[in-house]
Amino acid sequence: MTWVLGNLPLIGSLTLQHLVFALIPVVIGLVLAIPLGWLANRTSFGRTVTINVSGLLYTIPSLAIFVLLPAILGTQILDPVNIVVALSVYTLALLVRTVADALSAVPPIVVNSATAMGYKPVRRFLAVELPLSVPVVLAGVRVATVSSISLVTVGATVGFGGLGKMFTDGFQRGITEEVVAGIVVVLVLALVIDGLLLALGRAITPWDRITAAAGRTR
Amino acid sequence: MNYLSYLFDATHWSGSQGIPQRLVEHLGYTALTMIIALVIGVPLGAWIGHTGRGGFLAVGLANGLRALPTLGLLILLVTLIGLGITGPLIALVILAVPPILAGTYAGVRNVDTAIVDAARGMGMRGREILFQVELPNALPLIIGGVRSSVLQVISTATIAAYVALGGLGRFIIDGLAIRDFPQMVAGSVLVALLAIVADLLLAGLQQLLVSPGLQVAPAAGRRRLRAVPDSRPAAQAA
Amino acid sequence: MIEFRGVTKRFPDGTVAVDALDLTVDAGKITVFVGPSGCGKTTSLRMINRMIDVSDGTIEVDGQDINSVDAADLRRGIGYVIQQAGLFPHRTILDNIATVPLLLGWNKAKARRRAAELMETVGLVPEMAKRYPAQLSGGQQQRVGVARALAADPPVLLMDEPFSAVDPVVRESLQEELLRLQGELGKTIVFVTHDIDEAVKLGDKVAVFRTGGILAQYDEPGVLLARPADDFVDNFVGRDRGYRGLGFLSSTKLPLGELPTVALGEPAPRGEGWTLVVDGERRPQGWVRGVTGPVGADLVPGGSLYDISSGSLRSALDAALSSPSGQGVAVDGDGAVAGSISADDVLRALEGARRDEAAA
Amino acid sequence: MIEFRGVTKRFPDGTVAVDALDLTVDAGKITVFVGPSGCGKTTSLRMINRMIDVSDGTIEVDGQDINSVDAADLRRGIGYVIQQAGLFPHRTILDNIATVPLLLGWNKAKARRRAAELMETVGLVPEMAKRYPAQLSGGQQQRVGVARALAADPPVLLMDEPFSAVDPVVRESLQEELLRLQGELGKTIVFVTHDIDEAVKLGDKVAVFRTGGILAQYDEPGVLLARPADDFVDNFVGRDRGYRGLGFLSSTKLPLGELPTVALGEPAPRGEGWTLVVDGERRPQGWVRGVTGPVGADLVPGGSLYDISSGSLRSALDAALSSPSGQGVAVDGDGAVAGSISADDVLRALEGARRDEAAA
Amino acid sequence: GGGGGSPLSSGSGGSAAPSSTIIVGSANFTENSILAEIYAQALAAKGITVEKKLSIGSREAYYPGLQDGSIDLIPEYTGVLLQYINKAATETSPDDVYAALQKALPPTLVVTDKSAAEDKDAVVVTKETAAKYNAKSIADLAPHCGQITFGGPPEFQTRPDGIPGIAKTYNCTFKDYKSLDAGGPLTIAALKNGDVQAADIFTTDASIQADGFVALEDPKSNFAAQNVVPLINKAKATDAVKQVLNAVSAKLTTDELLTLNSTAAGPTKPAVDVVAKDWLTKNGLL
Ligand SMILES: Nc1ncnc2c1ncn2[C@@H]1O[C@H](COP(=O)(O)OP(=O)(O)OP(=O)(O)O)[C@@H](O)[C@H]1O
Ligand SMILES: Nc1ncnc2c1ncn2[C@@H]1O[C@H](COP(=O)(O)OP(=O)(O)OP(=O)(O)O)[C@@H](O)[C@H]1O
Ligand SMILES: [Mg+2]
Ligand SMILES: [Mg+2]
Repeated sequence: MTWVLGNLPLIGSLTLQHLVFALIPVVIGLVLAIPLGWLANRTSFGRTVTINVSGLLYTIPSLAIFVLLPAILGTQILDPVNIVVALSVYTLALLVRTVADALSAVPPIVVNSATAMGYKPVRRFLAVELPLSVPVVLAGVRVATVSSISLVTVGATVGFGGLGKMFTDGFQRGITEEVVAGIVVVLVLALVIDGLLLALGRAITPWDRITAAAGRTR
Repeated sequence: MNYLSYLFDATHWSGSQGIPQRLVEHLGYTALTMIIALVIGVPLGAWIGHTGRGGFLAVGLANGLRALPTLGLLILLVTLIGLGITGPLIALVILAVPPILAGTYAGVRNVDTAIVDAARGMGMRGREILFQVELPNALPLIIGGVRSSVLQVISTATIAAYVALGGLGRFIIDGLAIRDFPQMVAGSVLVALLAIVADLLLAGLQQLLVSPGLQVAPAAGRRRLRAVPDSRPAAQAA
Repeated sequence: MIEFRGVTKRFPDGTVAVDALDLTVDAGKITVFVGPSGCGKTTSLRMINRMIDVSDGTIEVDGQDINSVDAADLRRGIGYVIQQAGLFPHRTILDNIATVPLLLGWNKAKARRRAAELMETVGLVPEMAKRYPAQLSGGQQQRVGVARALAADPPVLLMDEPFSAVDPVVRESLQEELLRLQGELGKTIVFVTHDIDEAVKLGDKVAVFRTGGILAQYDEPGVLLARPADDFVDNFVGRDRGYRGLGFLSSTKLPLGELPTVALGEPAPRGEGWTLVVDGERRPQGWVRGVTGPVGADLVPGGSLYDISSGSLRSALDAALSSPSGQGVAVDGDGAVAGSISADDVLRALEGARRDEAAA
Repeated sequence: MIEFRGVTKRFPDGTVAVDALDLTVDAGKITVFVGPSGCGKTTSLRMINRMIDVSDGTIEVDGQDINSVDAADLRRGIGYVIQQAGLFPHRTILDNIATVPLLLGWNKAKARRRAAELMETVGLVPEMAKRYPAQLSGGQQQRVGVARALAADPPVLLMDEPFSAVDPVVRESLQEELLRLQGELGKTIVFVTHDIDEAVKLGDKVAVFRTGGILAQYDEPGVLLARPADDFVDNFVGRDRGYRGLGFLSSTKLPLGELPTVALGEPAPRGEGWTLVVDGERRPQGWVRGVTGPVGADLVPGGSLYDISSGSLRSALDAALSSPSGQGVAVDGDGAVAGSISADDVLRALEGARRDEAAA
Repeated sequence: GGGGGSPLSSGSGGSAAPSSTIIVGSANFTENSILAEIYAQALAAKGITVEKKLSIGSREAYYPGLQDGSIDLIPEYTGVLLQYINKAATETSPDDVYAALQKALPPTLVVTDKSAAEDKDAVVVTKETAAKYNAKSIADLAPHCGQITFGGPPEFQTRPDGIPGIAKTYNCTFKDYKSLDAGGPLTIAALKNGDVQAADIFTTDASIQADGFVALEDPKSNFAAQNVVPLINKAKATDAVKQVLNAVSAKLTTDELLTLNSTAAGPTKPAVDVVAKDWLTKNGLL
């Protein structure tokens, strides 16, 4: 505990930095995933492409993508843009699929009846299909967020900030307490944000639990 | 072409630091991890799914473990246990178990209650229901979990190199230290290829193992997709 | 009025779902499309609101070619009700019903007022307004579906097997409700079902399709049962159709006979025959025979009742057949005993109706 | 024989699903449990094979208390069929059917031979053996469900709304099939439905439950229709029960009349009356009246036919009511014309039956 | 630049941070981080805006960053830096190396005054190994190299004064090479548990004392003089900045460096900025 108590400001600033690195990509990824997921859901070709490309992106080790990106983007080596772009790509890859799946799981009968009532496609997408896919998409966002929080730590091995520094520094200097503290903070951070997302989801989809419960009893 | 130069240099294809050696090491870590993870994840998931007890635990555990930063864990374990394969192996197993556990649990849990009811009504006992009905029907989700687990382990085994182990991660860590891009590209490409090949093999295995009856599209309506903690590419945890 | 003129639907895979259909749906009436599975009922229906495009021929709604209007606008003016209601699971009942008014640009308060009004019309209690569809039974969901289709007061209503997912008892009450509503509203309704009973019960006219989207017969239900155009229709309308056909013959000319009655609590009449026990308002309670002392206990339950105010030969015959005494009980609109009917009289009336028809 | 003795089921949440049920299910007969939703039919059924535990009272199957046997063993000796069949999606049709024999330890070849045999019994072509449930229609799946339950030749069969998920036409053919099968096999069958028509059609005896798991009436279907025990049952059996009740009165005493016939292609008879047109095997083709020249075209479709070999008063009456001539066509087992019947004669027969019963 | 194919070696010269700010970087080992903290805090004390990006990695990783403006200032070591820039360099004495370095640097970079503090790479073995081969210097070990697995950071394998240098200067080719870290916990653990028999560890490392390792002498000067020196972007090297850095260099000695390292490795594991601050205060530089 002594190390932790003596270094609270450091932990605080690393946490803040960590959050920025971890969360901005989730937002970017989600914003891009919605139109792409919609597109992917429209044709079977689109789906195939999406599934394969996102699967492929996942196989690239995060460590590699962090250091290879400057070469691809022409950014500076320690530019935080690299980590943000890298994690955005991962998030996007995960969420495009989720969005496509979620949209395809919207009961066709509901979409159909919306069309029959005179909804035009864009309004129908925004008022019916998108809200109905929120529960599934949100589940994906939760996974993406937790992963993102965990992945940022890898950046520390290449000199990016964030809580991963506590691992590398603690390791370098043999401060076990710092490593443990880092793990705990990352874990707590992930679980807290996951909990917040869960609560958010419940708040914006009041119908979902009711519908789910009804589905089980039938 | 330039970026791939390392891969196509014959001198990198032999010796104790050559590509074949690293590939074998990487495969070894992956295989060892998966065997342990399967032995833990499948029975546990099946038991929880079958009895319905501890479902909260399964989901919570899967989520919680997913939030554990593998790098931190790896470092902590190496600090505590010392150098060697044990630390990284534990870290990788912890990474590999959640998708398998969640997949098995969800697979068993999601078997249509009417089918389980029918099985019971025909006089099947608990074990018979589990082995003859629940597990065969859960197989697609179980293998789904295994596939996502394998992907993550192959990808994450690279950071074993950070604590002085071998594997394809060596090319990335060593390349990084001397800013040798072709070497890092070589490592990344090999990892990606390995992952793709492994995934294809598992997809083939899935075709073989899963009953054709579960692969034909059901006559009526798509099943509603629930927001269960999914077991598909649950992102790398590295 | 809806006019199909030489309408054909050919799907890209070559299936001809509807073949050169000529048909006029009367305004203000219920027209039922019926036929075996895959005969093109749904396709015919969905071409009306352009959910499916016509391959050949034209469809006119109230004299206007449906292709001359924007599809979304056309649909906003046509109510559409489908099986399992197709309600929006993420919106409350009230908001589900208010959907089309809001699409048409009504303000929120007005749309909701209208929705609340409609909930009453279709027989849903106001407490349900804030619930979600999943919290309703199948039958209630169907009511919401109907209310939603009626919200913007469209002149035309398309209903595709709206009641087929609910159980028989609820189904019957939904059918009654629809007939009552239609009595008030007088919409032009096209109703699809594969159940001939439902078709015969609801339709002012019934169109029987055969596989391949060919119209086999288009007639009033009574005619359909009495004179099926061919073997296909004959087979399709099935057994019991003689009896069911009686439902379309009016019973106004049926003579009522005398019926021995005794009020509850009074002494039982002597003799061998059956006596009907009635209450203070002369409503039938059961039958007695050969008992002594005041009647009250030991009543033999009666059969079905024949309501002279709304009756057909069918209910008259059933009343006679189901009565333990062989005398059917005829009641008036208030349920009071009006007299007796005999099965023989029903048969005479049927013969009369046959003769009239042959003469016509 | 299955005996319920004072059986009560109280669920942990306090719901009393079945209340002090005393009931004897006859061996070798079909007993139907019917009643509104939630009245405890399923619960009563599932207590028999111990899928649900009895709270109070005892159930005996063939004189043996079900609690004296191991639950799984008990179930292996009782066939169980549920709605939507509950087939194993991962097994072929053949293997689905062979499930219980294999559980009982039969060798694989024998179990499969038995399964193939049963596929034929329930009317499934051998090509389906290698298919999976998802490749079958709902009706075919139900047949597999029945075959599976029959596989180990259990003396008792429990069926919980087995046909309620299929469409009316298929449903009817499944019902016929079940009756045919039962004719051959003579199982003790308990059948749950909420459809009174199905109950009356299939049951040797029908138990009507009311909400709260209380037995309202337990009788043969004819008795149920003719003499409902109380208003609840009266209401539940519904309208048309007089007519439907005729289905349980034998028509053997019904006199057959003469019927003027003419063979296809022969010159039409003169005169005003209706003449029935028959083919070479004297099977009815339609009616003619007032035509000249050889008969062939312009036949008026006939009504439903009355089969004297298996007929009841119900089909006899409907034949008379639905015939354009007013004369119902009676045919023999081969479909050849046997004579005519009139509605009046049916009414006489009904009266006779009433009198016999009153005398008894 | 580093490995031949790097797209960054051609200098992608991105835009630098606001000209008034100095971005201080460090390599990924503790001593370097302390030194970076010392520079940063000393500069900040004189009112110069600084930003810190510590523990970036090896020279190969951060050096391109100095060129593209990701960082402006980093603590360096004269000998290795010289060899990094000019593989053919042969100078070994502190002043020669410093002079050569100044000439070799690209026009965008400068070094300010070197300090007296030296921290060299050294071939380090355990006491037992030293005793077994009776080795005091690398030359003594040379005949036995074939039985020895050497451990060090990945970059040591390719650096001119690394494995190639040892091989050339002492005719010593090791049996195998194990990539570890820059004299960090991996290296020390590997040396301790026998995974490697010799390792690259810095002369100022506290563990040499603590774990009883033996740093072999380097009689043929394979490792050039390694004076700590600030390497800085020329555009940022204003007189005020140079003055601060020179003041720091003036106070730094090898002993001071040892003290700094052992303080940081001490039981309380103080944060590097605290270690730096204490030292600056003690030396009146704040
Ligand atoms: N999109 C389509 N592409 C190809 N064929 C189609 C399509 N939609 C319907 N069909 C075919 O057109 C025919 C008529 O279909 P339709 O849905 O109108 O039948 P239906 O009478 O409503 O049947 P059901 O009672 O089963 O609802 C069927 O043979 C069907 O398979
Ligand atoms: N596990 C349970 N816990 C509590 N109550 C239950 C349970 N299972 C059934 N019930 C209740 O017991 C009553 C009888 O249920 P049961 O399923 O036997 O009805 P049913 O007659 O089969 O109805 P349906 O026609 O809808 O199938 C119902 O009120 C039901 O809600
Ligand atoms: Mg249809
Ligand atoms: Mg039930």
